[in-house]
Amino acid sequence: MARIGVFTCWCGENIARTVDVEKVAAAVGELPGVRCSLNYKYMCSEPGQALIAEKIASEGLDAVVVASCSPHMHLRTFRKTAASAGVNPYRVEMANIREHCSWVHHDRDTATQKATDLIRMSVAKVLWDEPLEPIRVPVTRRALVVGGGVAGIQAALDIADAGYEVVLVEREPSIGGKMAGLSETFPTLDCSQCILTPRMVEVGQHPRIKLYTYSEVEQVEGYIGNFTITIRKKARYVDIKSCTGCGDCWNCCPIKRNPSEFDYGLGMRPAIYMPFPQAVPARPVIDKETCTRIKKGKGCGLCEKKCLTKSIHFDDQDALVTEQVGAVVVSTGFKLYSIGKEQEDGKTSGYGEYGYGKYKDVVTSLQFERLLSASGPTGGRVVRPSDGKEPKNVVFISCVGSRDDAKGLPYCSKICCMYTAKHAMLYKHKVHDGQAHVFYMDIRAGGKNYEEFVRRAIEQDGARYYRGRVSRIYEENGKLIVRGADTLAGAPVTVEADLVVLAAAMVPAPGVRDLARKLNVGYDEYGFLLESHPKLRPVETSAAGVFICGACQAPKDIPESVAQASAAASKALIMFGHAELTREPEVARIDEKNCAACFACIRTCPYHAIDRADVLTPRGVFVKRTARVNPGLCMGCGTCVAVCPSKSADLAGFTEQEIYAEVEALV
Amino acid sequence: MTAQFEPKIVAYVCNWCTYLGADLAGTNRLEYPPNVRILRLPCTGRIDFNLIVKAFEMGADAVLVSGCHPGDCHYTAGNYHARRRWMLFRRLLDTLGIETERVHFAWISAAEGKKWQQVIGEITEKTRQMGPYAAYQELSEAAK
Amino acid sequence: MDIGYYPGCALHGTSNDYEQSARACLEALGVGLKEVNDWICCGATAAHSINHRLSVALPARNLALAERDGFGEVLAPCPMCSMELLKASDLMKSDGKLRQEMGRIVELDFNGRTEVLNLIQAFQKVGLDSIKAAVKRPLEGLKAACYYGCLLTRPPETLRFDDCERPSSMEAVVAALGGSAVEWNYKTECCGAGMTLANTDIVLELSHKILTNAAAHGANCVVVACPMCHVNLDMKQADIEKRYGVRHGMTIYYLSDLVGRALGLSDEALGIDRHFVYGG
Amino acid sequence: MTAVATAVATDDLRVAECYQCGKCTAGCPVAGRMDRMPNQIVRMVQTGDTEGAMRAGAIWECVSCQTCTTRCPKTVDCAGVMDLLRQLSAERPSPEQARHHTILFQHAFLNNIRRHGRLNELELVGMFKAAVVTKDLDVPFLFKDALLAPRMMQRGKLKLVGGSVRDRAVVGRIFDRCLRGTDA
Repeated sequence: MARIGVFTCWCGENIARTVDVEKVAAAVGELPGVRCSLNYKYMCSEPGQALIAEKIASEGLDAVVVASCSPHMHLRTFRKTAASAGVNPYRVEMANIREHCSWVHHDRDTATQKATDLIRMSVAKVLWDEPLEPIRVPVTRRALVVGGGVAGIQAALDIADAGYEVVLVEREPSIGGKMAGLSETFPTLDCSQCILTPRMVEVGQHPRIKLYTYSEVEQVEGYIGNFTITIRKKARYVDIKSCTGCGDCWNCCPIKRNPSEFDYGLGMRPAIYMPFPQAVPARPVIDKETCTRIKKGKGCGLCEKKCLTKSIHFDDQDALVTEQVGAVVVSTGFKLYSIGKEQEDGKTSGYGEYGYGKYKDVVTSLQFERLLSASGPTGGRVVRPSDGKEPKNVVFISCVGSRDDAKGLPYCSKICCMYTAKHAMLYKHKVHDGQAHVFYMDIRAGGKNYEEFVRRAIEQDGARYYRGRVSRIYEENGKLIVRGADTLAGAPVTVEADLVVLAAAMVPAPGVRDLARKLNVGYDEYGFLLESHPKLRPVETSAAGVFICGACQAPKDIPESVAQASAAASKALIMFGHAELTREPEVARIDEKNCAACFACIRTCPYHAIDRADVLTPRGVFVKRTARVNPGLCMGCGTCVAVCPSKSADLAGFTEQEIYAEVEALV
Repeated sequence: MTAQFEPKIVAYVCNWCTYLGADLAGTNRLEYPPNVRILRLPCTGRIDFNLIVKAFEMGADAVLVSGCHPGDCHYTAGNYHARRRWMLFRRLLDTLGIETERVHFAWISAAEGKKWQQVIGEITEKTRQMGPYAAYQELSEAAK
Repeated sequence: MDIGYYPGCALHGTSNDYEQSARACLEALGVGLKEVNDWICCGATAAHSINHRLSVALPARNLALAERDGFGEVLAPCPMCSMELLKASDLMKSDGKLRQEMGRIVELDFNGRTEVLNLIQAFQKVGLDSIKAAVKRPLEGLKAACYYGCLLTRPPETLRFDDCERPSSMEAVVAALGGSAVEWNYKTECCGAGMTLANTDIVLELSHKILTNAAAHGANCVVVACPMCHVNLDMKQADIEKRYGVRHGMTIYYLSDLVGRALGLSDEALGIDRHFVYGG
Repeated sequence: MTAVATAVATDDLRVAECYQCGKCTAGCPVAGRMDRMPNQIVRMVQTGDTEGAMRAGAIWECVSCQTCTTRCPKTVDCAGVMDLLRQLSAERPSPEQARHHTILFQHAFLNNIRRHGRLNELELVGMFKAAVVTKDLDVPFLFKDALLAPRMMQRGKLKLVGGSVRDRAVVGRIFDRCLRGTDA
């Protein structure tokens, strides 16, 4: 006979207010197999856990039921407690009498009855719970980092500096991400490139970082500790090993006027180009959409003729390579929500009323960064894209796309208040007789020295802040008429502007959903990747061994992205601290004797964790075919159990026997 | 008037979405009828026809199967399998004489505490109106 | 082809030149307009300012009448009317209880079988290519400021017509007629609409801004598809000029005027000669 | 409208969603003439000061152009709020509102439809102006449109007798049922 201990928690008043815990404890004490039944104010507290341990020892318990909060809250806690006192941790069950009972019912009698029922079900299950041992899997001590912006760079360098190899995959021809294109950074106004480019160079030269630029993750196989990553190296048409980055090719290219991606269309670049002067690797790439030689398959070829190292290959093709890694860090970052009429997702709609795309002098915040940047298309002079004149009145509009349910994005993009203050400030530093006008709704400047920074823009640099949105922008006699509101004065405001800068919302980088599906990582309705727990597991994901950092998780600024990147790196490093990993043993298994070898399970398994296998005698004689689970890959969903016609599949921790016992305890 | 009939409702829910949705209902103190008993499974993909029948055998008046929304399954596609299976079994249930209106299917995410509250409220109300489900028990008693 | 026709009060009153123009040009395009039997006023701004139920009931009666007459499509050339009809139709389609209640109030059932068209949509149904092919006198030299005002596109979820911030459907018609349209900034600003009598001051101010902006962008005429816009910009133009001490002299056409002219109809046939600003 | 009905209507108009960004005010063509800005009107309704909002002259300046509703980032139906306030004050007009041109006009308009089923413009103008005179308001205004009338008649734009509906009784019944505020 089992020796079960039931421990009912009051959770202070949270449970005890609605549930008569004494009565419950007395009732469940009578259940078959229950050796002792106690109640206590806080089971999760140290004395509470000590009480459990003590009873395990004194009563010789071999199974434990804790009736308290959600297992998502404390199952781990109580499993540890039980294990430390000698009970197999998988013979611990929780009855959720807080979230599912005391918090949602008011009538004391009903709640007490329901709590008793829930505990009875848990007791019935624990009677059948098998003792399980964690699964051990070897770890490949090598990490993949996807995305080479500031977060990816930080994560890669941290892991590499700790002594482990890193594979860094970047979609663009150079690492650096959005930060490489910024002018100066808030709240210190240090030059973005000055602080980032040395880190980029470090990555490029690091002996333990293998850099794949202009590449994307094609396929992910395997599981925590043992991933096989297939990487697509897109055809670059330039051999970056032999190329010296001398520049002869892009200087001779005749197709010179293509909008530069790095300058967000404000500058031009040739068909063969270096993304920006400090690019890492400092090697050009050919844009196959604009290169006449590649488009037509003949002609031109000037760059090839000029190249002394014979590094240009027009017949270059995409190539697939595979890499073995044990952990993955995703840092794919963000892009700006598209303000114009055209929307990619079909969910959001643009701001027709702001005329972006129609008026050249209505620009996005990232475009304005390029106008401010010393390395930008204007050499850091703030001018109007339309006529090159210096704008004397510049309007900055916050929350364009953000906090706008009607356009599809209800969330706050978090960084716009700060960079808009920075823009107003930097503009004033460059155009002394200019006036910055900022339309804002709330100023969100929580952060070290952030509020002081915004106040400086207002008090010292004279930015005129209006609390209100802009309804419409149109051009009249070369001026942009901005019709906004000053809700503090209670009046509409019209500003005749020379330039308008829209602080567009941050949205996840394109393609992140595909990547997330390959990695089995969850994402929210906007495509931001989901962390395991918003507070306590902020860089972990639902996929073991996959960590996230930077703006792919939520809008965030540089300091936060860097901090999170180091956190993700440390999580990978914690894994690498062991030669093997332990995994939860709640995985599927096949009764091979009984298996009819129909392989329905193989077809439904989402993790490809089941293989065909042969059952052999000890002497190696073939007996029959069977399905066999790879416990390293199995995630324990149980789909195979439901589809198995011969009932040969079962799921440890949720066996047929255990679940049926629970159902039978319903009455 | 006599005490109103209080149905027994069994909810098979997945660990990652609906269980957490029910947790959220708790955290937000969203009150709902106490008639539901939750069974936590890793995924709705695990739920087979037998489990549903078993619940009725044990005296349930209605069964709810609830997991993640399409595309949100923690295990990629378990919820699709569950849904597909349910479409198949519905006919079988009909044949067996189980009233299919007593089996409910809902997608409830971890963020939908409010939806959990609504769904439980609606199912309880509907089952109250339908009255107790004796047919199956009578059937299995007779078979003994 | 015949389609249903809901004139609304304006087209049977002050704006009967609009009716004349719409009828003449659609007829020339082979579209006959059959008036909805015994139609009543849609209630306009007054109804939804005073009583919500009334603002649904009046259009509901008209929708039901159109259905009774078996019209699959009803042209409501006045955007106020078409907006009220569409709004009531949406409300009743989404709320079965309201639909039943309205059925009792207006003594006729509504089944949502009639599609409501504005004038531009009527031209779109005919097809811009067919119109282009029928043009006899291309509108060379025409520089139109196409003016949409409020109710052709707003509220967008009710009207579901064109882009409410940057509409272009009238420009497409003008282009098909061989004319050109200017880019200007007051396409979707309000003229004061039904405030003509009640709050003339607002109308004069708003309409003055519209006329000024159209001229500033090189327009030699303004094109409208709304009786109220026409009243405010045309009939009130003399008052505007007096009030602001300017001379606008801007011809205001209904879109159907231009289509009719391009098809070879005379000004008299279209009622253009009855505009206040004419031949100036 | 009862307090509950008003609360339901306010809910339907999504007044609680408003976070006072002022985009309604920014785009309003007549905000410059209003005593209270559209965002302030919504704010007053939000905080329960419906009475105060009803007293604002702004609700009679509103031209129902829907720009506010169309551009509202929180999908608040600001134009609908204006309608609601006008409806409420039409039920219980305060002395100063009873004198307001817009409300006089709208009542005259509806009375006109009720009688004929369709608008009879000449009668409307006459009734409206008579109402204005009785209230002893702004007399010079009265003659502005009178000067237009001959020019309109000359252009065939003003008929002395308006069109009328055959089944006029049904219109009366529709008005009765709606204004009584109960079901048919």
